Amino acid sequence: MIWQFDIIILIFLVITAVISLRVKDLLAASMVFGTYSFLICLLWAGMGAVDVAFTEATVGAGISAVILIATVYNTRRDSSD
Amino acid sequence: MAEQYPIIVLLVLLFGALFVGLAGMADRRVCFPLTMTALVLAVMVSVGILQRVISGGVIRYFVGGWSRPVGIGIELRIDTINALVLLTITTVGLLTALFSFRRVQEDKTEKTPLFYVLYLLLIMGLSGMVITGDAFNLYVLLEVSSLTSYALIAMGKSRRAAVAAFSYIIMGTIGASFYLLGVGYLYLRTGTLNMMEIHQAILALDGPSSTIVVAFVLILVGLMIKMAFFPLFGWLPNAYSYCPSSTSCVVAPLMTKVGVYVMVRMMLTVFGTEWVFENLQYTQWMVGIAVLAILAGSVMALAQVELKKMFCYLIVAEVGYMVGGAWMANHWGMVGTIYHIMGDAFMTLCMFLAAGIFVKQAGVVRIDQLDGMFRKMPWTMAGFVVGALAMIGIPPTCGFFSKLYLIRGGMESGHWGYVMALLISSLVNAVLFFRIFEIAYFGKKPAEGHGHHVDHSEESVIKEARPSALIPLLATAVIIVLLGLFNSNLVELIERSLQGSEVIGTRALSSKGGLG
Amino acid sequence: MKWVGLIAVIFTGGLLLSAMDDFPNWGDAHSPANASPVSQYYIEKTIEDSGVPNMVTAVLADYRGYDTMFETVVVLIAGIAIMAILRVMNGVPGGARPSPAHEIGDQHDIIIGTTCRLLIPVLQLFALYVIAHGHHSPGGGFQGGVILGASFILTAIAKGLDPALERLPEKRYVKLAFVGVVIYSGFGVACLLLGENFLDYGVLQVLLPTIDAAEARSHSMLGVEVGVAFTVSAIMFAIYANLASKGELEGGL
Amino acid sequence: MSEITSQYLIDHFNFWVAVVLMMIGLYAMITKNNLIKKLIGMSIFQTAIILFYVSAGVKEGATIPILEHHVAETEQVEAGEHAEGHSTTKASSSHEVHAINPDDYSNPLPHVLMLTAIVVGVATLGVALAVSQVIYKNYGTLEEDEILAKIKAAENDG
Repeated sequence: MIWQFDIIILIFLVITAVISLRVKDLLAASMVFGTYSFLICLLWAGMGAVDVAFTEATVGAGISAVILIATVYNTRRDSSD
Repeated sequence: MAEQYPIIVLLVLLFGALFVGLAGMADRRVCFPLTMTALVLAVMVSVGILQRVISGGVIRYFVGGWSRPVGIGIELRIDTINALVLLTITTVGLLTALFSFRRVQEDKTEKTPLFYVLYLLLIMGLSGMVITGDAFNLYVLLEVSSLTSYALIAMGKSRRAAVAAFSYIIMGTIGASFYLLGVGYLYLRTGTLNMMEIHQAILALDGPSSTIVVAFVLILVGLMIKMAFFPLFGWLPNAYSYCPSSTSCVVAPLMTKVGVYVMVRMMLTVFGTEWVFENLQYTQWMVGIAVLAILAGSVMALAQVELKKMFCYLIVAEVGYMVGGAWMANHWGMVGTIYHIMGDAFMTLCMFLAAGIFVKQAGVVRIDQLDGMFRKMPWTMAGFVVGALAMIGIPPTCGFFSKLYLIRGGMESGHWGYVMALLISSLVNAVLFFRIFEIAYFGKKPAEGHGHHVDHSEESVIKEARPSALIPLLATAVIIVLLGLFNSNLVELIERSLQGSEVIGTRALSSKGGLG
Repeated sequence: MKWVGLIAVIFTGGLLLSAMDDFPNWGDAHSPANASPVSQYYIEKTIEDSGVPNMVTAVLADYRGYDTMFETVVVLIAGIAIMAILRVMNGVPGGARPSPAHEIGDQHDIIIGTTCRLLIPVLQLFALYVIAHGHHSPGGGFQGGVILGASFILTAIAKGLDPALERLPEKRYVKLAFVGVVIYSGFGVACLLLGENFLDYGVLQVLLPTIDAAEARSHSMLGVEVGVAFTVSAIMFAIYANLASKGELEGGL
Repeated sequence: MSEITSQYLIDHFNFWVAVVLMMIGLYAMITKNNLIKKLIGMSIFQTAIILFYVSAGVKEGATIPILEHHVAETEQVEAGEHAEGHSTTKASSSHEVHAINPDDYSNPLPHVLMLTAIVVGVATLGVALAVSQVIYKNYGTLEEDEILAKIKAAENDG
């Protein structure tokens, strides 16, 4: 894959990971986590791991984010950290 | 048929779980018979495997028939050590299932099928971990057993069960992930996942490789979390004491022991004892931490007032025994460790079965509530006493012989601190259990009027446990004695695998033993 | 706690990075992992052994099918575990009823409803394509199963949990989940009964006389992928349904 | 930046970022107070490990591990029909060795392993979320310190 593309996504990955852990609104954190999953799925598609990327797109960005949001909805949205 | 035994032992448990799930939804009464059938079959098959290993040597089973370049498929590899641990796991599973009979049906009527499905899959996961010869397959089965144990612990009725389960999930995931990462490092350098092939590749590497060292440390730390080794045992006491008795009776004896077994397997088969003990200078450190683990576990156990919590800290100390024994780089240390994996599984089972009966029949949670138990529940106490004597290390129970081997190993390799710690821990166990015996035999002093005195009208209600709970306890006690009586045969079997041609590095083990 | 965490993280990170110099370069085709006989075998012999162009599917369902079976069991365990932990069974007094404010499903939006009605059939069709076409393109039982499960989750989000549960009631999805694993392990047991090792699909050619061993492998792979898809789709919906309704299976988000 | 450093960066950057992500996730798992945050950290930790594995299987210039259709087709064709194209490289072994060059396809094994790891990850996440909902039902909060305070208070009462 094109290494510049690779490096840009990797930097974005770190940024989204940090944001999803620092933002105090859990719904936003779940959404940013979905973005993180989607970015990492792009990265894997670029690396030639298409099956892994497909699984991550469905499982990570899809189901994980949905069940996180379902739990946040049923509990509390704000977090102390 | 007989050559298919390694897979059949897992399939019996898997299909048992599937049928319990499918049929149990329609009629809850079939759950227990199906579970027992599956476990009885599993025990029978594991006896068959043991016989085959004894007569025919190491069994290698290639799933899917993919054997040509070794490593393309998944290999199941059973030597005498695996076969013995496998038999231990299935037997503990069978005894606990019998014990759980009434308990589960009274506790969770609607969730009975779910409990038995998870229970059988837990036993399947542990059995699979023990017999597999593939490093990644071990991870998958580790997750099977971890996920089921999280669920079984979270099913506890106590409010704190969920909190304990959550911290267990976090720690367990860190442990499993470290293991996965370690396997990744190994794969990066060796290009294979088959344990024997990894070993060959490590031997073939020219010069030291920091990747392999880091892989070893990662796997070791991951397994240390899983087996609750000294600094990383924080999750264990809560997780094991707030879950239902029928869960703690299977999780407490098996999870930590299988963790120790996997560590031993990694040291013997994957990395090779020669590499582990001669390339890495961790021996002193690991034995030192093991000494701390033994002392910390014993001291914490002394401080507990709740019975189950006390047993949990004793597990921490016992894990210290085993890790220390394995890391003494000494023949008798390794033998003692493997023998102790089996012995300790049954000793812990005995403790937790007795604790479960006390809770069920008499509502006893704290040690000082045990007064007069010898009079009220003589059979239960008889079983408990055998287990306690084994924990202290009194012949002819297995606890005595494993300590004997471990102490011999410690003396031969010159780890006097470890020997001292072992003796101190035995002393602490003696104090702990004789205190319990005293309370249970003589009752409490009448001066102690405060607190949790059981009403005298209630006291007469306490009666002996039902046969479904008593039989497993007494069977466990008999097994503890039998393991002790036949210790020389078992040791001979263990040595056969240690000296087997495929376990390289026994030379290092025995030569170091001779030097000590 | 912060300090303990920081020390642990710095220590672990340092440990992980300390081996970095020993690593093969990124993208090196001749690193031990990439040039190992195992991975070479997969790339060269997959077509010969089973005629499946997608090596990942072949390795997943055939060479390392034993792993994948337990992976399916892990999914099953997740669903069963969540039901065991969270499900409030009938007759057992549980937590509070969901407050009316949570029942968004009743006031559903016309745009969302219409979009979902258009989207869901396409989604399900695509899921079936992904399951069936996993031999030739990325995809397979897991991905297709998740998409199929997601179509039910979409119904539950758009119309509320109850309409979704009407289509896929609890009894049915639990049964589906178990049946999926039964299908997978059934293929293995069939091989066992025909006298070969577990999951050695080649021997299944005796059941269909017109095919050879490679085709038998290919078809068996499709069979186990269908089993995987059963379990995964049922459990994904089960996870969502239980988590969204606090285990009561009514109301939902 | 010198040529060597930039080459080193490209060669190992993926592994570096994987380790950085792992440490972010691990730090969150250990220190975060909110249980949901811990779980997000756990997922990040797991995906970072997956990134590590996938990076180990990458080959420069290789394509996805799915055989191109014409390669698959040639397998069915008789060996003689296309022998002239490969006659120069024909060796002792069978012809498909020449038709499929392992360097042209990425290593499929890490991909397979990571499919398993992703599924295990979502299974763990689901179970953990279920447990956290039970905790919320029992204690009315998802903050670790508040839960511990409530447990301590309950212990002192009883």
